[in-house]
Amino acid sequence: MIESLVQPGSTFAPDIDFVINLVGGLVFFWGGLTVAMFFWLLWRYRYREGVKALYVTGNEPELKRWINIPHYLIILCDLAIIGFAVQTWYKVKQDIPPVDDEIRVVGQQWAWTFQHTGPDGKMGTDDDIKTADVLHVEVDKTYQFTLESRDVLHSFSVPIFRLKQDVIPGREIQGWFHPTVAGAFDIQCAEMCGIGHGIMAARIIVETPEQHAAWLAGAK
Amino acid sequence: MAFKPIATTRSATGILTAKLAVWWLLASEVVIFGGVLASYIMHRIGHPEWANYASHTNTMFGAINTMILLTSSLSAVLAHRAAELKDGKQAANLLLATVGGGAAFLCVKSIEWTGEINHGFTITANGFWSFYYTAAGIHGLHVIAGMILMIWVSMSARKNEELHRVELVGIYWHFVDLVWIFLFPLLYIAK
Amino acid sequence: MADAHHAAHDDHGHGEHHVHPQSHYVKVWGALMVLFFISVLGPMIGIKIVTLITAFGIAIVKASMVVKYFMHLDVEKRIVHYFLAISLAFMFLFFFAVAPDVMNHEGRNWKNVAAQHAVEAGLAAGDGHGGHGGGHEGGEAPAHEAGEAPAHEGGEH
Amino acid sequence: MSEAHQIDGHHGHDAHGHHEPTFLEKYIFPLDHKYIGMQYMLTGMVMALFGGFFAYSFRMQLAFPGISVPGFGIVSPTEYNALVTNHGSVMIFWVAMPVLIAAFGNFLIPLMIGADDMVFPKLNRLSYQVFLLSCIVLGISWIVPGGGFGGAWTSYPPLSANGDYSMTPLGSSLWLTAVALEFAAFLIGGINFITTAMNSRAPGMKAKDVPMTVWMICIASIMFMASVGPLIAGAIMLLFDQQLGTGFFDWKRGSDPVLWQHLFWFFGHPEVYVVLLPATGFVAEIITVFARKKLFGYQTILYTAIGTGALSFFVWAHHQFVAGIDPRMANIFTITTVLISIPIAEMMFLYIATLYGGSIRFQTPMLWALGFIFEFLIGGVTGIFLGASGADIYFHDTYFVVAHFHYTFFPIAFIGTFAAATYWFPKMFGRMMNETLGRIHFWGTIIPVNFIFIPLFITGAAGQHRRIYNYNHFPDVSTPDLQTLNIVATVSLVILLCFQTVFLFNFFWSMWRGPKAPANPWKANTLEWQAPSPPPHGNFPPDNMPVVYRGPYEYSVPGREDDYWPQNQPN
Repeated sequence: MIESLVQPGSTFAPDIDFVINLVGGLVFFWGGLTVAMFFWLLWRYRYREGVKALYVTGNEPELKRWINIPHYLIILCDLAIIGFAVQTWYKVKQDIPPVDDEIRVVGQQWAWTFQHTGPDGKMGTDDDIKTADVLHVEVDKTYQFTLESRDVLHSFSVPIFRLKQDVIPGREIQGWFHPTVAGAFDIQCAEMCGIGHGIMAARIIVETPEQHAAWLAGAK
Repeated sequence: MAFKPIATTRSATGILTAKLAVWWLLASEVVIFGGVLASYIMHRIGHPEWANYASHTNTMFGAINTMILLTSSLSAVLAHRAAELKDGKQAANLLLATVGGGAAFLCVKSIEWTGEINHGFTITANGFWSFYYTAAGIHGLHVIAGMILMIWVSMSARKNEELHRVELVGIYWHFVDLVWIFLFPLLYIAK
Repeated sequence: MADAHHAAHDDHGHGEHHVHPQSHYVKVWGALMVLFFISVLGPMIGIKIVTLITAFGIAIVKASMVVKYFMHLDVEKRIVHYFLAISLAFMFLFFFAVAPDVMNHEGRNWKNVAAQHAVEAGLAAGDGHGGHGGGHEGGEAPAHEAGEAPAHEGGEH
Repeated sequence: MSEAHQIDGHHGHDAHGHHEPTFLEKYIFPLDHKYIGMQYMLTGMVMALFGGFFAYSFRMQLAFPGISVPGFGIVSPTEYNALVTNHGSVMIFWVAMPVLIAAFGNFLIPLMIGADDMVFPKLNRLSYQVFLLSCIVLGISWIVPGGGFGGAWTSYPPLSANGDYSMTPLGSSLWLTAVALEFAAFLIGGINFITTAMNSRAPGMKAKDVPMTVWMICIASIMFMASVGPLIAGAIMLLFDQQLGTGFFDWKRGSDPVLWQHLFWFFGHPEVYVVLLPATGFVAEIITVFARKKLFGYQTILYTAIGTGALSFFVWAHHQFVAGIDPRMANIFTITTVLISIPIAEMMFLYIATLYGGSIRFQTPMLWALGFIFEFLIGGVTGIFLGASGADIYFHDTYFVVAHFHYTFFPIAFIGTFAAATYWFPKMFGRMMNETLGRIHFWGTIIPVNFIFIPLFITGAAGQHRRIYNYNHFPDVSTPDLQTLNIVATVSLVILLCFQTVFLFNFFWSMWRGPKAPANPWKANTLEWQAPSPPPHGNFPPDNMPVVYRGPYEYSVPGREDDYWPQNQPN
């Protein structure tokens, strides 16, 4: 569903898309069945002259079965959804795999500042490259990011990566991503942060190794 | 004024309607104070440095106030007893004694706060003092509300009317006391 | 009206419950006062665990005595117990679900740097200021330090 | 209406030794629960007009960025934020709550349990007055210098706590004060509702004989009371942060903005069910009457409602999955959140099962009740995407969320209200509403509402985030296709709003000019229909208060000539 609207651009995007599709499939099946049943009952038991309604209390086992069996099946579906959702969550948010590079993201009203490690690959050294509103990363490399805020809550959201994490002032929050598609994509702020919330945009530029090297050379 | 719905005189649960309402009121107060105190305790445990700030609270004032409130609870429950014995006059007097306890509590509180504010421990000094004034302030508002209610109840009780209200306002007052029983160690003793 | 009320009250509220003598309540009050003095004296021993027990253990004992003997919850209908207990239980739920985020200053993939700074600065300043008036500065100072520290750090990189 | 009232007015009054109340006593400062209920309803309707106008203004801006919106003018970013924030808070706190719980709760609880009034009429009046005050304070917050509060209805600090960040120092404090007053009003009202329903039931009315609506409003009131405390405490703390300069949520002084999120959502999530449950109660009454069927599994529905209510206290942090809480906690909240589908799905199944074997009449109230079930099903199932933490990472704070909760709140706050209003209108005003206009209004509402929110599911899935006044800065999501969807949504909203005039006309015209209603026009069992229409002060003759002999849903009992069996009929 989602893939046709926004292409998956990171290693965990397919996992998230899978959970969405799984929930979507189950929901479509059960929702469709319920709605079909609902309209069939409305049509079948519409008012007709001289036909009296049945007196049913809801305790008749042969009727309750029609509620209980789907209900147990729905509990099973729930368990499946919980299982896959938690597994994906663990992969995206809890576990950080071995990383190749680091970036530091600072949000403030209403701009993003990105700090790249620069040629030496180490954060906090002199050759760090700071950019405003443009983030340069290399395709097929695992990045660990650290989020900070100067003032209010922001949210670092990269739809193409299926990544979203709120930025909280006073906290350092870490996460990771691994881009798989080269190109330029949106970064949005997804948490109300004041008047300029609507203009707090940035771009993430996923580069091939050659492009990235060229950018590094040019930025120095 | 005399209008009282039939609904009010019914009692399907076996609990007097007004008393049931007081219990519900207290249940909702539990979550209000619970919210403040839970937030306070989280910060207090997470911030060991608050022990330094808390060391400037005056345990003596807190202790005097605890004694005052405990004693006023006694007079409140004795007022309830008098009301059960249909002695409206004594109930009214005991209620006024309880009001006196509340007034004494507020006096001690204002002396204490004046001293603390003069030493620079205002509500904005730091997180501990913010919680100190907020929690005690909300409690203080309940004390004031209780005093007003008790004066009102004592006026009708003196005429031997609406004696059941003596118990109701008493239950509320004991709750106010109860909150202080927890505020005292939280704000004064744990240092 | 008042009489009709009182009758209803007696029937339902305290039908089986006789009026206690005055001395009963005075005894309860006496016990509360004794407990109160223990809770004030407890911290003077200076052992932390004793302080906690005398402060909060006794607060709970006192509270239950007030609830039982003064508010007469012991003769109240069951349902009242239930809804008071539920309110209280929700507060414990709230505390234990929120504490991992707010009470802790570090967790999986996050660190509350500002709070950690406030703790360090507060402890450092608190040791230096024993005096009554000095405590105020001890309170103000870390506020500024903590406020500037993360911003400063951000600028440095 | 007033003549009918005066004619019937004799019964109740002599018992209380009352003189005929003056206009002021009757309509402005009433003690009668029915008039207090109507005050709540009319106030809620006025606030709904504001909420609808706000929605219209910012939707126009989204569909046609930069145009001068007819009736509003050019929407600046500040105004956009204020419109979005106040649309949310008005619709939840000042429309759904007063209309669903306070208005119908006040009107229905005493009538349905066979009592003459609320147990505390004066507290009841006070509750409305505090509520009215909160409306006024909120109204003032819109026009103070700096403009209305624009920090979203969740009001997260530090944005809300500090005027330097929000740039609406006055607006945010007034907004917060209004919310706190509103909570106080509903605490007072809620205690009254619960106590009335617990203590003042008619003789013979056991727990299983209580109509579902009364149960639902009571469960909702209890949930509201148990959840709102921390937020009242939090509101005081936030107000101090704004006005006194304390640092309860100030990270610079070592406190934690996340605490507010917890205080807010500990209330905020149960609040969803607080407004949902009364609406499901109305639906239960209506589908049984119009299908001439007993409710399928009365007890099970009751248990599912209690189960939903209880479980809703354990799920709040799903609003905060990506908001900076510890990721390990998210797993626990995913489990509880997905599990809440168990009781609520069971409830919907039982409602649908109630239709089985019925004799369904599609009159306006029934259309609304069925519309509720259909729309709420869509809202319910799309919630699973957001409760599953793995999927929520993507959907959080997109228009998908907006579409989801409007698919729940619209059925609750509007479809539920229309169902109840059309169903109980004859009882409220003693006159019938026009059926044709009712149907026009129904179809004119139910079709556009889907065309508003289905496009928003798609724009959200495509990555458009909430609360952004113009997507021009985000090249990936400002494509012509998505803009077309936004225009479809906005045009549908305008159509929907236009059709509401049909309802307003029908409502007020029928109030004075509609045909006189009999006491029991729908042939229903519950006690309110056994009183005259409209019921006099005191509802039932004081010397002949109803006594209850059976449950509320005994329709089409075999062996009886009538297909209904009022609760107070001995045989």
